[in-house]
Amino acid sequence: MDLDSLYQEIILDHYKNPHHKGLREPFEAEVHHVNPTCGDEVTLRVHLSEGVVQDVSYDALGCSISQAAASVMTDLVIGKPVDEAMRIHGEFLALMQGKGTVEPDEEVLEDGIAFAGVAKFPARVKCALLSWMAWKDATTRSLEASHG
Amino acid sequence: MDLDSLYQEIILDHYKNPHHKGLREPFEAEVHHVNPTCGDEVTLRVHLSEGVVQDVSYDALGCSISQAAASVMTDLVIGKPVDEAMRIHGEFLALMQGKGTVEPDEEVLEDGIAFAGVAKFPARVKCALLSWMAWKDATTRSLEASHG
Amino acid sequence: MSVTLPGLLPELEVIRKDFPILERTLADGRPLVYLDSANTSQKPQVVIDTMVDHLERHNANIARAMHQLGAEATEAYEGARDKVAAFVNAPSRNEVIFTKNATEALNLLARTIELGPGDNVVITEMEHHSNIVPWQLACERSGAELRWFGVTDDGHLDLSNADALVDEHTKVVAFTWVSNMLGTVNPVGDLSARARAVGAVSVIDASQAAPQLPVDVAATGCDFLVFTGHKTVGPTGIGVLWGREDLLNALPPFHGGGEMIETVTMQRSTYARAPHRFEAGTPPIVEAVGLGAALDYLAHIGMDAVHAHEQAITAYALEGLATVPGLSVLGPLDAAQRGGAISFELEGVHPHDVAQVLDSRGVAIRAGHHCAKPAHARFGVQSSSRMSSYLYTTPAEIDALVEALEYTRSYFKLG
Amino acid sequence: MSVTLPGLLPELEVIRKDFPILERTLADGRPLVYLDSANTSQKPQVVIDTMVDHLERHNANIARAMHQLGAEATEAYEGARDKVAAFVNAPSRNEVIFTKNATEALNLLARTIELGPGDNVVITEMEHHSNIVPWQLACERSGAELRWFGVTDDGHLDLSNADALVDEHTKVVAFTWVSNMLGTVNPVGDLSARARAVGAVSVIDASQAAPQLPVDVAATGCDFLVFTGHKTVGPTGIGVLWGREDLLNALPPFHGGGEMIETVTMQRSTYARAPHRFEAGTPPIVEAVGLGAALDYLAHIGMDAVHAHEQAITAYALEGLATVPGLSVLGPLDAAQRGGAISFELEGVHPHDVAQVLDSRGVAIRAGHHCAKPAHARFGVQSSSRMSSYLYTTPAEIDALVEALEYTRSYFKLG
Ligand SMILES: Cc1ncc(COP(=O)(O)O)c(C=O)c1O
Ligand SMILES: Cc1ncc(COP(=O)(O)O)c(C=O)c1O
Repeated sequence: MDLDSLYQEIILDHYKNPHHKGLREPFEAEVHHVNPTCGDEVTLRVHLSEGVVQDVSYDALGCSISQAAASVMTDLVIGKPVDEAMRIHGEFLALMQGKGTVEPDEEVLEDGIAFAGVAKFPARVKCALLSWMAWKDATTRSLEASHG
Repeated sequence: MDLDSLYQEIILDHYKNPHHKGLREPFEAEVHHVNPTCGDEVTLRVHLSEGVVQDVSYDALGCSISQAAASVMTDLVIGKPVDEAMRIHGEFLALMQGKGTVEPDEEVLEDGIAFAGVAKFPARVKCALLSWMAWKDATTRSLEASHG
Repeated sequence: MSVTLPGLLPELEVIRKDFPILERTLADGRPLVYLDSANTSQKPQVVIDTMVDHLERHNANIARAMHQLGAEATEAYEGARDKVAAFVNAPSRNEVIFTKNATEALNLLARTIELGPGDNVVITEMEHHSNIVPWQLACERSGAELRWFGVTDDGHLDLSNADALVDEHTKVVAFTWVSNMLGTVNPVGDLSARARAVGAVSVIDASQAAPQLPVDVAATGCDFLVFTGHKTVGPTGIGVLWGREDLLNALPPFHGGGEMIETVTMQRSTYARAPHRFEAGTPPIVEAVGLGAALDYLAHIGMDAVHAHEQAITAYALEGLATVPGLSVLGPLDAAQRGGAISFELEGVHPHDVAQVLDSRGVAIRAGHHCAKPAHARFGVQSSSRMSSYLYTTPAEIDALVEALEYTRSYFKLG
Repeated sequence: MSVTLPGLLPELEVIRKDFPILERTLADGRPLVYLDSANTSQKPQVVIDTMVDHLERHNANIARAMHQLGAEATEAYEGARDKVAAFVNAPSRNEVIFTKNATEALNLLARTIELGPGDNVVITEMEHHSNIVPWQLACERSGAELRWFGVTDDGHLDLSNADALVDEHTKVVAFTWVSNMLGTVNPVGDLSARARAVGAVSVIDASQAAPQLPVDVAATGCDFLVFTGHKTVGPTGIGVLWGREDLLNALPPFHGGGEMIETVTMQRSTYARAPHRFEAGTPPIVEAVGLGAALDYLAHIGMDAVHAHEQAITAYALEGLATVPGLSVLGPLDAAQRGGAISFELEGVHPHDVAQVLDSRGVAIRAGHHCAKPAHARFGVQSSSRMSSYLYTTPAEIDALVEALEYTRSYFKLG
């Protein structure tokens, strides 16, 4: 079992020094997601305006993979138009569900490519996706709220 | 499998010509017992007076074993003092639960000895005991009613 | 081994070799003639071997275990869910819930679908007790009314008063696909549509259908469907509830405990979505794995072929039974209109006695009420004898049955 | 294979040979070091073989089937009930009910014991979710109040306010015998007596105790006790509810369906007495048979010997874990006061990451909340790592764990 393919340096760096951590204002939606099997948790806020992800702030408890994924996710989506951020989400999801067969695109996923190895550890895929799922949920709610 | 040890002539005779069948008055207690696995049913009345089983009347639906057992049972208990009838019941029960190892006493069980072979067919023991259990239940209730 | 009938499984002798128990001999060295498959089916070697391999090499608890064995066990268990989803043609694997048996699946629904005074639940008079008692209890608890379709003299559902029975207050219409007593195949598509038309949910009890017919939940248009593992060549201890995902996620939890939660505090808990919401505690893991192997086995033979075999054997059995004097079959007399369980009466001999004499000849049938007392009451009988075939049944076994019935008549000195 | 400790099972190497999975190698050819037995235990060959023999030779439905196979299957199933009765020292075999798992047994009680506004139910903060959520749901339904014993800093029940908690309005006191997270062994006799004194019923969750300790329901003085088959070297899909016969027969039915009835009409039904009243539908037959073989296996080794082994291994493990820098054990630190599940934290490494690194070395432990979120919350942690041993665990496996923990520290570059 190739531990190093799971625990890439980039992942451990984000784990030790997570980006954009902490809950901030303003936000249109806040969600709380849990991984019921292991108990990892994330509280996440999204602030959208003019079709752009202005901020994503979060508070999370969990393993290195789930913490690093949250950090990388915020790097990837903050400042992006919502539809582009959704596309990035889709690409990350495909990578995670690919069982190690999908080749990640560094142009799109940046530090996210470090998670390619996680896809080979089925039990950890949920860890990597927790904050992404929370982000998608919060974003959908923000959009719903603004559209009425 | 020795079918003939199960279906003794005596049993088939009682099956075809059951004794004391039909519901009669007077009675102090009436019970309805069911064998839930196969659906055999008996409705049974007991008339006691002065410590003696004056009458046992019944209506029953069921297989040859259960019908014949009801018929033989009434022959054995009607006219007997209650405590003697209970002893006979005990003896019949012991025979049925003996898995074929108990030697029946013809003095006590009369035609009941024909059921010795039934004890070797575990699935049929319940058939042989259905009406006896109903009789015991009805008798207990009659006694309680008269004492209480 | 002479008779061949159109529709029989071509490799029947090969198939029989898959079932180790069929080689057994009983008392007096008699070969087993197993005609009690509607009660429980026998298991092919591959199901047993798959379970053994799981227990000997991959056993671990699922979901919660992060180690390699845990991953293997989880994959095996969740893989079985995929197999069930494919077997019933479910739109989503999340719609497949593993239960203990069909009975638990029906109780799950009867406990969680909201009912109140003024509502009604419609069942039928030919249901198995497991599709009657849960609804009786639910109606007692809630004050809802229990109604039912009657049965015609020829063993079909009496739909003449259907419009009056299923009305705007109906919340549930629950019915068997194939009757375990009468063999009747019910119009499940029509009944489901009728339920939908009044805004009620439909529940199909496919316990007898899933072993014998291709099941396609989408095609039936039903909302829920249940079946039980041990009748589909799988192990005991496992059943299936399929339900439409939106409906499942709208139901409250059934049992509380491990695995069905999202989060728990002493004050309150929140619950996972389907399927996990309804799978509290350690599920029947090796049983699900065994069921997966069983459904693979059936799919490999092909449910159309299984069905054709059943029809051929049933037709042959109906013919054979018709030759026995004093024997009358309960339920439809045309094989095309029925499943493979055939209940009958033999005049002058009580069903237990029939079963006993048959058993002495190695022929295993069921006698009693087959957990369908109301259907028996409908025909004025308290019990019956029932033969039921399956994909391993041969025409020669039907001959053995008929012969044993003749012997029964002579043993009890009937004409 | 050098260390020998007082109390270790003398024939440990022979016992290990009974468990085929222990010969498995994992990725990179590493031998399996299975330290997740509190999650589920491994199965000895004799349990697997007994199940196979049942499926290959004696498979039939029970009770209802009158043929020879039916008699054999019924005898095997009811024989397992006798074995369970003997294992827990039950006064009567009728007091033993087979369920799907411990969770179903606890839900059965929470659904059938009558509760109302003004009543209360007392549990503890160290319960498994399966002994919390059913009571939360029951209290929500009935308006009863849920109360709980807290946990002290050293992982024992806080009994200081026991007189206030368990009062004349208490209907149920439900508690675990051995905590699956903290390992704490609770004073089940005292708690049962406390319940009885106020007229409440006591419910012992023996899921972690039954694998490890001699269980004697009469000696504990409790009213109900549950455990689960897969933790006592038996299969999944089977659990046990033991209850006092008079109490069981006073409870209403749980699930409705086949086998639990006395008689059924469309209008109403009446119900059988315990145990059948609570065993609706085809029960887990081969699973009960497997559990019977499992309990025979444990009885053959002797539960006192199993317990002594557990104590020896646990003491050795506590010593070993104490040598790992930054590691802190949750729960009692004295082996004599605890069971064999040891949860711990390793400073600077999240439990999932601990489990992952250990798994790469073949050491299987559990990480997460172990279905005991409130107990974790009590200690201000969200999850932990847990090693749990059983009768096949060797001191060398504990050494491998400790070594793998050292490796984990170095992998994550901790001092
Ligand atoms: C203390 C305790 N109670 C209850 C359970 C539930 O057992 P099961 O999941 O087999 O129902 C477990 C194990 O998971 C346990 O450790
Ligand atoms: C039509 C029907 N429904 C429900 C059941 C109940 O199945 P189980 O006993 O496996 O729960 C059966 C079989 O016993 C059946 O034939």
